This record gives sequence, C-alpha cells and structure tokens, in this order.
Amino acid sequence: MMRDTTENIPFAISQFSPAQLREALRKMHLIRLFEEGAEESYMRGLIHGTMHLSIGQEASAVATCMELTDADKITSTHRGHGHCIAKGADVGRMFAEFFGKETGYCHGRGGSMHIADVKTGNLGANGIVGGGLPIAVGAALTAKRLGRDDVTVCFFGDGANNEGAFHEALNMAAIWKLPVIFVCENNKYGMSTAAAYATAVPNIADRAVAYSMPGVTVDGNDFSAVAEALHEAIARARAGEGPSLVENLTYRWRGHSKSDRNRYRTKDEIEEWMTRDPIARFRAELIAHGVLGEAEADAVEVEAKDAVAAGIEFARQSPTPAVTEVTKFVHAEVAA
Amino acid sequence: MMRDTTENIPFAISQFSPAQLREALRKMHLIRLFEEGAEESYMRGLIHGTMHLSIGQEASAVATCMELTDADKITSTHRGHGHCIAKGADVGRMFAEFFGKETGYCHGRGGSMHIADVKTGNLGANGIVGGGLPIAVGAALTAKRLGRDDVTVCFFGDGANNEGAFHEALNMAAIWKLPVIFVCENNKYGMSTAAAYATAVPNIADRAVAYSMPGVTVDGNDFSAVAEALHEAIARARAGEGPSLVENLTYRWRGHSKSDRNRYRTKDEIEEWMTRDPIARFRAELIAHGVLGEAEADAVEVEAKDAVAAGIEFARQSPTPAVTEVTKFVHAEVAA
Amino acid sequence: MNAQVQIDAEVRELSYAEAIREAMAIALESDPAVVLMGEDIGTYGGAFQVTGDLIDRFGPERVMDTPISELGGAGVAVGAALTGLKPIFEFQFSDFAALAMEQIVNQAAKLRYMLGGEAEVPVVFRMPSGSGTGAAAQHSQSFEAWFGHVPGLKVVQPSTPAEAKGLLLAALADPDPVIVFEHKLLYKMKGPVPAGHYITPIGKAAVVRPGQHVTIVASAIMVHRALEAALRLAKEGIEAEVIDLRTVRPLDRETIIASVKKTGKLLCVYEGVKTLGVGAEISALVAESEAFDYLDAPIQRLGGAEAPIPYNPDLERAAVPQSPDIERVARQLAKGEV
Amino acid sequence: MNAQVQIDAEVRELSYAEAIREAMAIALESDPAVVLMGEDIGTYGGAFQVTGDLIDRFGPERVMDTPISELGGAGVAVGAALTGLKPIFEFQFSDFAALAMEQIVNQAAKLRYMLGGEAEVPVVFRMPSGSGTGAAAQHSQSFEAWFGHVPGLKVVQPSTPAEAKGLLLAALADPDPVIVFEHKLLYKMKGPVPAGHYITPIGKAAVVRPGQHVTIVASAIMVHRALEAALRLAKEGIEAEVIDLRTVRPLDRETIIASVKKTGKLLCVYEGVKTLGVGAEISALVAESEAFDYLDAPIQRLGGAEAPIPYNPDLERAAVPQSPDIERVARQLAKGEV
Ligand SMILES: Cc1ncc(C[n+]2csc(CCOP(=O)(O)OP(=O)(O)O)c2C)c(N)n1
Ligand SMILES: Cc1ncc(C[n+]2csc(CCOP(=O)(O)OP(=O)(O)O)c2C)c(N)n1
Ligand SMILES: [Mg+2]
Ligand SMILES: [Mg+2]
Repeated sequence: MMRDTTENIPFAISQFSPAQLREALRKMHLIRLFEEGAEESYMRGLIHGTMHLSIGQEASAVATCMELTDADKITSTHRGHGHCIAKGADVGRMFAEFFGKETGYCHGRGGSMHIADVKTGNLGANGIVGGGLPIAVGAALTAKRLGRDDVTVCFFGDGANNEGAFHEALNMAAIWKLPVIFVCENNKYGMSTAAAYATAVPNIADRAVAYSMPGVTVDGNDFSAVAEALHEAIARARAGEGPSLVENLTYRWRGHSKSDRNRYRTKDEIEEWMTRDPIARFRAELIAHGVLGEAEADAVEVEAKDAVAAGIEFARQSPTPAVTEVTKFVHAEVAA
Repeated sequence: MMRDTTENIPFAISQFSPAQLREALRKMHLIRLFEEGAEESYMRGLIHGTMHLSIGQEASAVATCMELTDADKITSTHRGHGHCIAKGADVGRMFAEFFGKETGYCHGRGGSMHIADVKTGNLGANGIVGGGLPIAVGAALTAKRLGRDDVTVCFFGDGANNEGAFHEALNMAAIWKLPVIFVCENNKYGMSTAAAYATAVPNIADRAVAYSMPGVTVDGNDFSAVAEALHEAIARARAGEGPSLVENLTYRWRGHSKSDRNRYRTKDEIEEWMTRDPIARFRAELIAHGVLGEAEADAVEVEAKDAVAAGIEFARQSPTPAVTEVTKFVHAEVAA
Repeated sequence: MNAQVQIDAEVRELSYAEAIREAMAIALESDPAVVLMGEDIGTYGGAFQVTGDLIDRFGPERVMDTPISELGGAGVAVGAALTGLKPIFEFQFSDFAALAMEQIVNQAAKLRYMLGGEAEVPVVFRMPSGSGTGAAAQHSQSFEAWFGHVPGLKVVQPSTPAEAKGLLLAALADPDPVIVFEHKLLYKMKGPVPAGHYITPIGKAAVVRPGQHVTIVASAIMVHRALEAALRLAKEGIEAEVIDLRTVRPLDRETIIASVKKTGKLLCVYEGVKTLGVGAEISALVAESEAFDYLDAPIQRLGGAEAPIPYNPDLERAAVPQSPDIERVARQLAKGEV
Repeated sequence: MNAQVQIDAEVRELSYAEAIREAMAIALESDPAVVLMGEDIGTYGGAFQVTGDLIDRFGPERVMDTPISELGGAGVAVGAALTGLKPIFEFQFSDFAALAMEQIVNQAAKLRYMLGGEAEVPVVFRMPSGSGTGAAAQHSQSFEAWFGHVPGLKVVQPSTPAEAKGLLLAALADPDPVIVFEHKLLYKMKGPVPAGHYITPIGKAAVVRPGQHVTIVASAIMVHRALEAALRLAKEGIEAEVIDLRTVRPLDRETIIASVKKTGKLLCVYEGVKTLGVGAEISALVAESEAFDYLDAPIQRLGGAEAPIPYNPDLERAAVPQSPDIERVARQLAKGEV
C-alpha cells in the first residue's frame, strides 16, 4: 500500500503501520456495533439494570489506547465499554458479563458498570464517578516503585472533574511525578448537567496549571489529534517526567443511560454532532491517505459485525452462576 | 492626630480611622497574649487535649476581618483562636471553653478545635482540615438566596488546599458567583509537611485560575497588604461578582501542636521568621505614620494583657458542666 | 394507611415518588428558606424522577442542580442550614453518601453539640437506597445502619407513599439533621396519601398488622414482603404481628418491646448486610429489655447476605430477604422449630 | 501474652506503638512491595509516633508522606494494592476515614467481588481510634461498627502490644483489605512481644480470663477495663470470663457462644456508640444461636453514650464505659439482679 508523502499527513497515518490503522478502525466499528448490540439486547430483555453507551466517542477510546501495551493499565468509567474493547477485551466475554453469565469477565457479578479485563490491563469500569482517578495514580505508583516502565491512562468525564478525587489525584500524581495520563472525555454533559454550567473553567484542561502539568484540549472525534496528544503524554510519562492531562472534546449520541429523555439538550445539537461521526471521519481519512481501499474498509466493518454476532451468541449459550454462590469472590478462596 | 499625607501611605493607614487601627493593634496583641496565656495554662494543667497556636500569624487574622461586621460570617480552622478574637469574641469565654467550663462558648463541649462565637459571625473552628470550605460556601449561598449582603470569609491552611473539599467548594462558589472569600493562611507547612512538597504549584493562589476567580498572594505578615487584598475581595463579593482567593504568606512560630518536635524545619528558619513579627511591624508602622505614639502603643498592649489576665480569672472561677449532662445539646431541646 | 394524619384531608392515590415530590412542593411553597439541591434534580427531574417538574414550578434558585461533588454539595447544604436555609439535599444514590460522610457525620451531626447548643443544622438528606435494580455493588447498598450509629442524626425509612410524605415533612420540621432512606423499588408503588400538610412522627414505629404468634419487625420494602408472608401464614392459622419500623434512629423501643411481650417471638427483617445491620440493634435492645423474660425462642434475623450486591438478577434476589424467606423463618418461629 | 506465637522467639517488653512499628519494619524488610503511606509519617514519625524512625531506615520511597488528601490517598493505596504493591495506609485519626469511605467501602472492599475474583486489593488501613485524649468530637470516634458492616473487609482491634504486632502481620499476609483499629490510649502501654515474624490469626477471639459466672466480651481498651473489673469481682467470688474480641469482622461466633453456654450470662463492652455498635451484633448473634437456651438473664451492653465525644474531661470519661461501670453491671448479672 502506498503511503501519502505530502506535508499534511495526519499524525496517526505517519506514526502507525497500515495494519495498526486497520485494527484501529476495526476496533472503532467493534465499539459502535457492540454498543448497538448491547442496546438491542437490552431491549430484548437479555440485559437488565442500566447501561451507558459510548456511541459517538469511539475515536477517543481507540486513539487513546493506541500506543498502550497489555502491561500498561487503564482505569475506566461507567461509560466504559469502548475503553474495554480499545484495550483489547473480547466482546463475547463482555456480552456474557452483561447477560449475567459465569463466562463473563466478572463472572456475572459486575455487569456493565464494572466491566474489566485485568489481563489486558483494564483495571475496570467504575460505578463511582471519579472513583478511578486515585486508583490510576496508585497503579502508576506501583510502576514507579517496582521500576517498571508501564504507564496508566485514567479515563474520566467532564462531570467527574468536579469531584474532589480529581483534585487530590492530580496533585499527588504531579508531586510524585508519576507515569499517569489523565484523559478527560468531555462530552459536554455529566448526565443532564452541562459542563458549561457545572465547571468554572471553559476547558477542563485549563485546570492542569493548578497541578503544574501539561494540559491540552483536542478534538476528541479526530483520531489523529487524540493519538498525537497521547503520544506526547505517554512519552513524557515513560521518560519519568510525570503526568499530563488530555481533554478529548466529544459527544455521546445516546442519552446518558437507558432512562434519559434528553430534555437538557436539543435535537439540533445531537444531529449536528452526528455529522461529526468519528468513525466515518477516520475511515475517510484512511482511504484518502491510501491506507485502505473502500472494499477493505467495508470488510473491516463486516469483520466487526461478525464478532459482535458471535459474541452475543457465545453469551446467550453461556451458563449462569449458581444461585447459591452469592458469597463467592467476596474474599480470596482459602485453600482447604 | 496627624495623618501622613505622602504618597507612600500604606493602604490600612489611609483606609481606616485611628480608632480602628488602634483596635486592630489591640486585637493583634490580644491574640498573641491569649495564645501565650493558653500555652501557659496548658503547661499548668488547666487545659487538656491539644492546641494549635497562631503566634506569628496575627496580622493575617486581624487584617482579614478588618472590614467584616457581625453579620458577615467566617469559618475557621483548628488554628482558630486568632480568627475568633479578630472577629470579636470575648477572651474570657474562650478561656472558659478551653478550661472545659459551662461558661465557655461551647459550654465546655467543644474546646479549642471547635471554638466558635456565632453571635459575632464566627461559625466555628473545625477539627477537620478543609471541613469549613464547603460550609463557607453554604453560608454565602444563604446570603445570596435570602437577599442579604453579608459575605463569608473562609480561612484555611496551605495543607487544606490539597483536600478535595477545596476543589469542590471553590468550583461551586465560582459557578454560583457566591459572596465568599477564601483566605489561605500559607504558613509553609501542614503539620510537618512542606507546602513545597505537598502542593503541585508554587503558590496556592495559582490555583484560582482553575476556578476562574481572582487569586492573589500577599505578605501575610504585612497588615496593610492583607487588608487591601481583602478590601478588594469583599467589595467584589458584596457587588455580586463572586468569590476570590487570597493567600496570606505567613509563619507559625510554635510547633504545629503541643507534641511537635520541629524536626522538619530548622531553627534558623524559625528565627528568621521571628524577625518578621507582624505585630512589631504594624506597631512601628502606626507610630511612623503618626497614628499612635509610643506610650499609646504600650498602653494598647497593657490593655490586652489585662484582658487576658481577667479572662483567665473568669475561666478559672467558672463552673464545670454537670457530669450527668453528656447528652445535652445532642438535639434541640424539645419543649416539655 | 399508616401515616398519622392530623387533618381531615382529602386522600388521593399517589406513588411514593409523587408523595415525596408533594411534600417538597408544600415545603417550597410555605417556607422561602427551603431549597432543594442535588445532581440532575432540575431539568432532568432527578435520576428517579422524584423532583420531577419542581424546577418548572419553583425555578433554578430553589431547585439547584449541583456539580458532581457529593462532599462539597453536602457541605454547602450544611453551611446553608447553619445560616438560615433549610436545604433538602438529594444524593443520586445513597452509595454516593460514602463520599460525604465527613460533612454528614463529622459536621452536620455534631455541630449543635460541639458548639454547645449555640447553632443548629436543619438539613435533610434524601437517599435513594437498596437493591433490586440490577445496578450492582456500587449502586445498591443500604447504609441506614451507618447513620443509625451516629448521635446527632435522625434516620427514617418510609415504606409507603403516605409515610414518605409524612416523614419528609417531619424531617423538614425538625431542627436537626435528618436522613431519609427512600427505597428505589418503592418509588412507583401507589398508595393513599392525604392532601395538604401532615406529619408522620419521627421515632414512632407502626403496627401495620396485629397478631399474637410472632413479631416481625421490618423496614422499608421489607414491610411489604413481611405483610405478604403474614397473609400466607394467616391461612395456616399463624398470626404474625408486623411492625413497620419507620425510624432507625431513634428506635421506638416501646412499640417493639410491647409486641414481643405479647408474642414471645421476634424476627427482624432488613435489607442491609446482616452483620451490624439494623436488626442487630433491634435484637439487642429486646434481649436487654424486660421483654427478654417473655422470649420463647431465639431472636431470628433475616438480613442482607455477607456480600456486595451482585449484578446477576438471580444472585441479586438471593442476596436480600424475600417474602418466602420471611414466611419460612416466621413459621419455624411460630411452630417452636427454632 | 495472648498472641498466638508460632515460633519460639525471644520476648521483649515493647509498647503497643513499638510493636506496630516492629511489624512494619519486618514487613518492609522482607517484602519490597510493602510501602507505608500517610500524613506526617515520615520525618515527623506519625502523629502518634508509630512510624517513628522508619523513614530513616527505609527512606521516603518506602515511607511516603502524603498530602492532606484522605480520599485520594486511600485511593492511591487501593490502586497500588490492585497492581502489585502492599500499602499500609495510616489515617492520622480514624475520624478522617469519613473522607475516604468511598475508596475503602465502594472500591477496596468490593473490587475482588465486582471483578469476579479476577483482582485483589491487599491493602491495610491503620486507624488510630477512640476517645480519652481531650481532642473532642471530631478526633475521638470509634468507627469499627461501620467497617464491620461491610462485606469484603476484615476488621481487627488489637488490645495488647503482642496482638498489635501479630494482627498487623496477619493483615499484611491477608490478600484482602484489612482495617486495623489501634486505640490511641494504648500506644504507650507496654507488654511482652515476641521477636521476629508471627501471626495472630484474624477471626479468632481470645479468652483472656476464664470464669464461670458471667461472660464479658470486650474489645480494644475495654479488655483492660474488663480485666480490672474482673479482678475486683473475683474478690467477691464472682468469676467473670473475659473475652478479648480482637476481630470485629469476621466475628468469632464459636468462642463467644461456647462461653455463654458455660456462664449463661453475657455483657458486651465496647467504646463505640451503643446503638448499632459492635456489642449489638454480639448480642444478636448470641440471641439467635443455640446459646439462647442457656441464657439466664437479659444480655447486657455497655457502649458509648448517644452523644458526640465531649471536650470536658469529666464528660469525656462519662461518655464511654469505665471499669466501675463494667464491674457494676457484671455484678448485677452474676447476682441475678438484672
Ligand atoms: C460519585 C457519583 N456521583 C454521581 C453518580 C451518578 N452518575 C453516574 S454517571 C454521571 C454523570 C457523569 O458525567 P461525566 O463524568 O461527564 O461522564 P459521562 O457520563 O458524560 O461519560 C452521574 C452523575 C455516580 N455514579 N457516582
Ligand atoms: C481531614 C484531616 N486530616 C488531617 C488532620 C490532622 N491535621 C490537623 S492540622 C493538620 C495540618 C493542617 O495544615 P494547614 O492546613 O496548612 O494548617 P496549619 O496547621 O498550618 O495552620 C493536620 C494534618 C485533620 N485534622 N483533618
Ligand atoms: Mg460527560
Ligand atoms: Mg499550614
């Protein structure tokens, strides 16, 4: 495949191999289709409880995780399906979790809000807004103390940035120069509450100065912009220079959760943001720069579709936990 | 008395009447002597528990409260004796409280860490570092909602600025444009922990930008500098323009509490700061600008000394609470 | 209808959520010092649609959306209460109160005492609570025992729409901080609710079904499960006396002890974790009281499992007492099989 | 000496604080994953001089001063434990844990469960606790009942230097989060402590004085007050069996029940607020057990007053059980006067 050699090559195109870029596109499709599959499964009664879908935010999840290995950690949020997939989880085990099955990542104990895949470095979604912020700092502390070079990426929302945990976590990460990158997915709202109302600064990244760390705001629907910001932040972290704050401006197409009536935002606003689809944009970019052809791009989407269908099937056929095992996993099992 | 009319008149001298300035000097002496009296009483076994003395920080307390009326509120800290006196409390009832007496401000239930005088607008010291920050915002909310024009001053330390409560409180004060002034008494240490180690910015006031509010760092041992910063912040608050952050750089001469061995700072540092005595400086300034004569200044100190002696005597002679009344004041007393 | 109605009022069918909203509307109308605070309680109407349209009726100055700042938000409510407002602060889920224990327990509960009676903190904290919604371990807890352990607080747990309204109005009339645990599964439950202002007294339990064979003390949603169990037991000739606890702090010793003296048998049913849950205190207060001599059998407890609330719905159900569990243990007690 | 000593070790007189420090030093020496975190635990040596000189011996990377950020600090410890470190996090006073309930209860306690056993959080939280120092309402609380109510946590309350060391080493060996309540008034207490590594098992109470007339279950400093009372009662011919609870979660049912079956009389003594305090659970577990049939008298409890801890020293003493109180109630129980 020919690589574009003009000056206007987006960062991602010049930074990653075609195989990597193809895989990134596949993951973005996988996230979108996973969310749609979860939504449908919910409607059909296969999933209960609540869910927070990340449709519209796929570039943020995938581009952020682009340079992370399984040794690197992430902490995720209540809106964490995309992060989990981006970090390498298997959608079959994710669906199984949402269906409450024993084969799920959490053996049916956690569900959507606690989806995790420790083996690929995902320390877990979190039902507590801001709960992952200090945990991520702790993970980075471990790396530093044990002399490992892994970094931790901490996802959080614009709403979470007003939690005290944000302040305490960023301050400690800064004074100890820990290898952690705080990635704010600013989708303009925390549930119904506009960031413009709830947050006393225009951009969340403006708060980085309060911790003497670099802060940058990027178009979170632009894969390359996110990847570039993370590239710098990760390099800084691995070099022992400390934490960074990256803010990805993005938008969730769906309501906050299943019970949202969207009364706090206009249809126009939603539609306008839907024209900024991060997947379509990335796909077009890959095609424009000759990374993929149309047919190949279509094949990537089909591949993702098949994976989702297979994942749902796996989940459906999986066994449920024994109802007697309510207290299993509360503590470490003691050898008899 | 002649007022200096050159250009270099300190703010306080031009702003306040000689009577007000004399009273300010008296209060500074009163704080110093009160603290010394408390220290001695502690040594003599009249006070138990622990205490946090504010010797060396008198200008910060008095200048901050200079323009406040009884309708204005303050929230104070574990190092709160000075604030209490500055706001207008009676030292007799304060000593009585420390002696555990029924005539104390808290009827012997609170002690040093909860000293309060609600009638003069002091909502109380606080044993929880940062505990007063959101409470102050609440007091300012009341004023705004009920259409009153009183303001609230929230004292807190450099150590407290790393609590999540700081972040949440300043953010809410800012988005609601509340009449509250956050006054950080930065005495370089939170207990043994240097602000330079624990706080990721050089000055606490640097954090004001994270809340889109004005932030200013002043020499907290310079009465006039503090008074001027507060003058502006109070005017802003009363005008409905919202909160401000003022940082008073100061130093505590004594250890953090009664059990401090001062291993985290040098004797040289302490001695150097003792040369910057805020009381001596203010006194000299008043004399230099012709507000007071030497003899008059001496008389002010004697007045304060007498008040402290009388206060201790009042406290000693006061009755202790009945030991059966442990549960009194837990709830409102219900009319029988 | 269990609420103590003080006026001869019109009675309508309202849901538990509507009853709470009505209480808040009455308070907002009658007292300019009342403000509502909480996350997404404005335009969104609250995560459980309890505040609903109140923002349209009273505006954003009285129905204030707060940032996601539970500690600070609770603290603002405390400071406001200390200086003349009467805030009703909604936690979106009671689980998030774990972030605000400092302000609720170290400040609100103690301020009157620490200040020797010179100040008061008339704040109400509303806490949507309990399991059964598939929201897993961090959105399903029952923390009433924590608050019940704290002097200076009052803690109520309404089980019906009428109680929900009456206890909230009582909380508002109280000069001290009150925690209201609202059960999420009850929000849609309908029941008769008197119009206008009335108070369901804090500190009084209610005998919601009289009986002589066994006493069941239950709270919140467990009241309904206990009543269902009692209905079935009645068919076998076992008459269970069901007490709706209503208030966790202060506990109504008299009503509980009087019942146990009559039946000689006690079963405590509560959703919180069994160990150190509300039923532990009820058991202990009976075991140290004069009712001890009347006890014919060990005091039984049915509480939540010693586990976080699991996501899987079957496990979730198994983690807290259900009506058949209550029926089984009450029957064993009544038949002397314990 | 009540600690279960597994090796035939040299025994020295150490204070409770020194014993804890020794346990931490052993852990720091033997396991590079162990780190200490907390406010002023470095140069200052800790507010109660428990970490003392450990910073000199192990350096600031192993003995880390944290900013005054309890929620974040606890969360950093949780995240570190989740990824390979074994942090021992010191709260300067247990009261400040009210700021960190979120991380301790919603995260640390539940992570293994929520992740279906795929992760673990081997963190230890040390909590200087209790009243008696004149530090008033916000520096004197006893929160063990709160944590005792939380599945996923283990909670211990050492009463002697040997136990303090053995239980801390047990906590460190435990793959799950453990909360250690250290009583501030005990820090200076001396007692025999074996050298080297040993473990006092979590979940086991100890009969520290055998007797047949009445069982006293006490925890932390109350063990000593109970033993003093038992000594005086012995002179009257009343033999109290004193049980040192040691672990609040999980409770040692067997030891308690066996004792009550022998004596027929139970007195629970604890410093936390009486209502919903540790003694409520002990009473309730006995009242629902087979020991019920052996009970000759109502189960008595002596707990903390239903008030915040007051500043005035006489009031402060009156707010928690003292030895004469224990003596009086145990005597009444033994004599059948209850
Ligand atoms: C501590 C806490 N407070 C409130 C909630 C309820 N809640 C869940 S998600 C959410 C909004 C979070 O907003 P943001 O951080 O912007 O993330 P987004 O949902 O937009 O992805 C709220 C209020 C919670 N889960 N935890
Ligand atoms: C939440 C909380 N954490 C810790 C403490 C213990 N403590 C009391 S004062 C203090 C230092 C506070 O430092 P700073 O805010 O700078 O005030 P200063 O003592 O210097 O006046 C500490 C750690 C406390 N009382 N509350
Ligand atoms: Mg958002
Ligand atoms: Mg300081």
